Amino acid sequence: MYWTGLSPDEAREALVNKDKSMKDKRMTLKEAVSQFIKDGDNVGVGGFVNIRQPIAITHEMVRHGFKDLTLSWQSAGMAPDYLAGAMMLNPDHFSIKRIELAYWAHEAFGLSPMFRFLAERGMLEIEDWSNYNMSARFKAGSMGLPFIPTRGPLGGDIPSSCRTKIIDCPFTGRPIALLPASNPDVAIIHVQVADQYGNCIIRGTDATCAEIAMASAHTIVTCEQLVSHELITQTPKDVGIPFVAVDAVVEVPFGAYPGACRRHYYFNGDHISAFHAGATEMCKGGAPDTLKTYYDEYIYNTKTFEDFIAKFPVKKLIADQKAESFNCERLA
Amino acid sequence: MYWTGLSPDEAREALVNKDKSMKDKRMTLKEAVSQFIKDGDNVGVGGFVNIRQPIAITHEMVRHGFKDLTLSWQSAGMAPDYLAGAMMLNPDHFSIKRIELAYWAHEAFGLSPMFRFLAERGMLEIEDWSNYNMSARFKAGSMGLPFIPTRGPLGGDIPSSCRTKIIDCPFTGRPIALLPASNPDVAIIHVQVADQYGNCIIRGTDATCAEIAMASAHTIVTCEQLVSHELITQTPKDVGIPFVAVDAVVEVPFGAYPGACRRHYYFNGDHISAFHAGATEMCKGGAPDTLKTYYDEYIYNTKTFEDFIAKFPVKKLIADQKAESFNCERLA
Amino acid sequence: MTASKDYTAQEIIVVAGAKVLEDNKIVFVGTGLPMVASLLAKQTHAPGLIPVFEAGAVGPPLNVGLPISVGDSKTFTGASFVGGLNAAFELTQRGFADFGFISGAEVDKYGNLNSTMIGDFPAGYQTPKVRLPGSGGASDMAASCERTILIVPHDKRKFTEKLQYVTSPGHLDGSPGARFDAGLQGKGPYRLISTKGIFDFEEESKRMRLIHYFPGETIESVQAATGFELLVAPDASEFAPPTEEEVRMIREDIDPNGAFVKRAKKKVNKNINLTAQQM
Amino acid sequence: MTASKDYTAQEIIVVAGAKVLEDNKIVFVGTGLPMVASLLAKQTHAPGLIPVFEAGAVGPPLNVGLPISVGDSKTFTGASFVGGLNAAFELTQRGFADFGFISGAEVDKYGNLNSTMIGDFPAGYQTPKVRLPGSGGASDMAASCERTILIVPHDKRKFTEKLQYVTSPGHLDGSPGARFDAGLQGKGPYRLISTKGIFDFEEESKRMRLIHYFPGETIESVQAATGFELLVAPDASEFAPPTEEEVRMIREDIDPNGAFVKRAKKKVNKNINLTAQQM
Repeated sequence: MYWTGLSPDEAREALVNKDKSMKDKRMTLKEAVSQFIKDGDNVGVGGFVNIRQPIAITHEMVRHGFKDLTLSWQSAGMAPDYLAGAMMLNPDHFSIKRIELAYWAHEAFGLSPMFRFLAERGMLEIEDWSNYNMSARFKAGSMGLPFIPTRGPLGGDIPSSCRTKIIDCPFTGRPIALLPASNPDVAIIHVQVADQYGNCIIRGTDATCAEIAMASAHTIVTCEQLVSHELITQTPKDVGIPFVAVDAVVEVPFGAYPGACRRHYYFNGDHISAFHAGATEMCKGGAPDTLKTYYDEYIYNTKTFEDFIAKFPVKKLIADQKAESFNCERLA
Repeated sequence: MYWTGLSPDEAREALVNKDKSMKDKRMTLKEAVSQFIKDGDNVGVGGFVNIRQPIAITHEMVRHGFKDLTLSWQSAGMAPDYLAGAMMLNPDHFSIKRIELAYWAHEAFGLSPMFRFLAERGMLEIEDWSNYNMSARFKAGSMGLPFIPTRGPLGGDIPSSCRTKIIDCPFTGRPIALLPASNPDVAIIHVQVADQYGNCIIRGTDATCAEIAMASAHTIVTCEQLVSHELITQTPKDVGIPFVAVDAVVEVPFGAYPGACRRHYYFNGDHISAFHAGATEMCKGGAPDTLKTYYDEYIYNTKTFEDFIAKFPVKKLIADQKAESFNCERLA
Repeated sequence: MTASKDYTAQEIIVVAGAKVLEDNKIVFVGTGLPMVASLLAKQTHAPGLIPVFEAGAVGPPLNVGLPISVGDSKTFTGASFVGGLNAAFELTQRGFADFGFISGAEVDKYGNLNSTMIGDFPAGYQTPKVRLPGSGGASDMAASCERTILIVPHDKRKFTEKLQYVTSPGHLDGSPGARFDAGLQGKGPYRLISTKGIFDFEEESKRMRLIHYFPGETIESVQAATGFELLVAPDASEFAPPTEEEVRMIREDIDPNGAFVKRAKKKVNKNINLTAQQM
Repeated sequence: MTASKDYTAQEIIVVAGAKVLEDNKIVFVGTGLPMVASLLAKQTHAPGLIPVFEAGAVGPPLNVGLPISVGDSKTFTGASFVGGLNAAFELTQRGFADFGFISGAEVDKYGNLNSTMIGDFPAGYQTPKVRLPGSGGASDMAASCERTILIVPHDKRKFTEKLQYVTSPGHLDGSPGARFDAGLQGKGPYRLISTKGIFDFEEESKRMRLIHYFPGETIESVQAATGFELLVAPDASEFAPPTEEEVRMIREDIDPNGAFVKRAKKKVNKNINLTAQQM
């Protein structure tokens, strides 16, 4: 057995001597990414498919460049797409060694050509789990446990392609799966609201963000809206991730765009397709030119995520905000 | 191995053919108690020590009379006190066969003379766990799992006085405890807010109420305030217990009194002491007269919990409400 | 109730799927056509249907339109309970989901599904011929919902004797008690809806059995498009075509942008249709 | 900083407990005197102390007064995070609690605690001589907080060679790696505060060692009141008495109703003092 992030005992040790005080954790995205992510890390990715994915963080990771990352998530779309596209263009600058996942695609927006490209060429190690499996693995990590039991992977081929151990339950005698905890080195998470200490409010699905943050040795949080500690503690039960689990807080409006973020913006499907176009060409054996043009324009030639967002027509951004405000109508 | 409530497979089966539709579940406390609790049941008790305990439900249980109950909770005070006091006075009318617990006392308000009386005379079976153990056992039950791992009971005598199994972790080789799930026959829970379908909002500590409700075959909920479904679904993330887990909803203001209920009332320590006085006398070998007088006046000769509350001076009730409004100041 | 003359294969799947769902039951809805079918059921014979989505929404009225993701903002508005993935799957593992409604790329005669890879498993696991998205929540729904409803496009290669990878367990090898013995919960596949008909799983053998063929199909044409021997129910019959009203509801009310139900006649750019401006 | 002349045994425990707590650390606070000590620390040298309570409150400012229960409404107001028991203990099991602060009825020389029963275990488990409340969260804190601080009233029968029941594991039998080998986390007992002094646990032997005796006590008097052989630190010294200001804060600001710190001089009915009218 090997642990792809921290072992349970290492994960514990990582917290013991850490400064867990309530201190100002605001910094730039560049500072956060260079301070808390390093080559070879296991990176836990927040959000769910294209909902509240940490897109701004992945852009900064691409600009920075990393080697041999392991990426862990349940269901993801654009966040790993951005990282994988960078690897397709230049694996010396950015490389993913391994993924631990349940799903990598886009539901209504189709498959991920990046995943197909890398997987079908054997360019990364894959470990398949289910959504509940990955969620429960992060949960075990967040609970300080080495494993957690689930029924999820029983009966099919998933146990043959991952590190699950199936035992006979010592109480009932029936088979039950034990899933090894996932304790990533670093969690990357986007939320709607945070205070400077890292207390986070999540709207809509919590996904598995709290579990990933609590399981990881370090957590980078971007938020749509930075608010005062006084405001956030007026409704402490709204806090989904407590400050103790957070190391960096960066206010990044549209930080999950072109994916969706409840209360802020709905999907920009056009842009998802435009981004996929170049990777689809490469998947079919074509040249990297279209994909390279995309990365140059949208990522490498922008210094910050604000510059990326500024490339969208104002009317489109407002339309995507209005679409979301229809989804959850409320007074401003 | 025996299961003191439902076995994991029985707990599953209990839900399969159950009507889980969103229907009006309002009824009287008398109807709820007689419909959902029966002799020999394992009853999961909500709240924590004297916070949000299901006091009104226990009063109704005492009036009804039950035999050979198993009671399960983490830390409790007045709720089991009321049931145990009834047993001290007349075990033919009310009897507890077994308790599974972490703590039975009153923190600042002292020990439970009822617990000492029954335990020191060997009148009930005891299974000691810890707060996390019992919480995790309910959690396992609510997750449809036969067991859950924890570190909690390792290293002391708790594993020798309960059904924990300690195994060597198949991933790390280190010892880890597996706790058998608790799936009570019925959960008794008091909350601040509910709608007619059983969606519940809990203020302050969630205790282990959601886990107990989800783990149990049936759940009786009393609430301080019954509100419309439309209001409650405006803030669905405030819902701590979803309607699917609830079978009976009863609006009972002061339903956790003389214990405390966040946003509603703080402890009435005087009354807790007055109630304990009679049991303390019996504990020292004295006559049951004082305790019997209490039960006659406050429980047997009242038809409803409203009659019980009406016995308190209005000034005292208002003072306890005001004390709580100081704890969490907000606009009405 | 005039029968529609121009319904598509996806539309009859949606109508058939909706009809399988029962009022007042809890259905754990997977992404894609199951979402459209659940919404149609809720707007027709099953207003009390309680949808659950794996990203955490329990019981939303879905009155702000068709979600295009199971984590979509539209699943949360007006819901009775909103958590994350663990909460949704724990609730399901506990036994609260009467139905699980999932789609897959490949199916065998016992209702086992593949949505992971086309290629040689385990030897070629790290170099699949076609890499599919992976389980998502499908294998969890298959493991823990009380009964599952499957949607698989009908194709001889996709209705196959032996799956290349079993992502979501159905009746396993069909032997008595196979699911229980494997530690699974629930009764397994209940109905399968394809582009050619509706199937159940015969009680004893757990084998896929044709119960309704869609208009234009026959028992023989369905068998001819299936890569294993089908059982046929003694009273197998033609499924009534969707009504004009059902088709109108799908096209106009439920999926007006063709997020999941593609338009038959005019070619539509799905991605443009999915953008925010049209919502 | 005048020394108090009329402090009580509980008051010096509170002052000693507060001084053991370090600023900006996370302390998992058990019920009773640990709550008073944590509040005193927070109002003196450790404003950045982060209390966690087992009923689910993380980091409350405690500015609405002393909680009289670890699930008290006062622990939730202004907290950074509010869950239930599982959330609090999961966070602790994960490693977020630097200190656990608990009290017990009986202790042995390795810092193991009993709060379950007085009597014969296991034979007399179901008929204890005195039934104590039970573990509550103490054994979980002992199993998973990084270091624990213990409060035990000093008494020869309570500082005992062999516990009648080990509720909360300390250094177990004191052997090297005993806690790790048992599957426990954290370094175990760090300090013990009694009514007679302050103790640490010697690095090698893990045995209880006197480091400070309270005014009025001597090394000998402490040993005489202890049912096992104490180690004594080479630099064991008298602990400074509480200052008048510390005593005033405890009596007037922190526990004005004597919920946990009893008044020495005049007899006060504790229960009346705890009622709402006085809050």
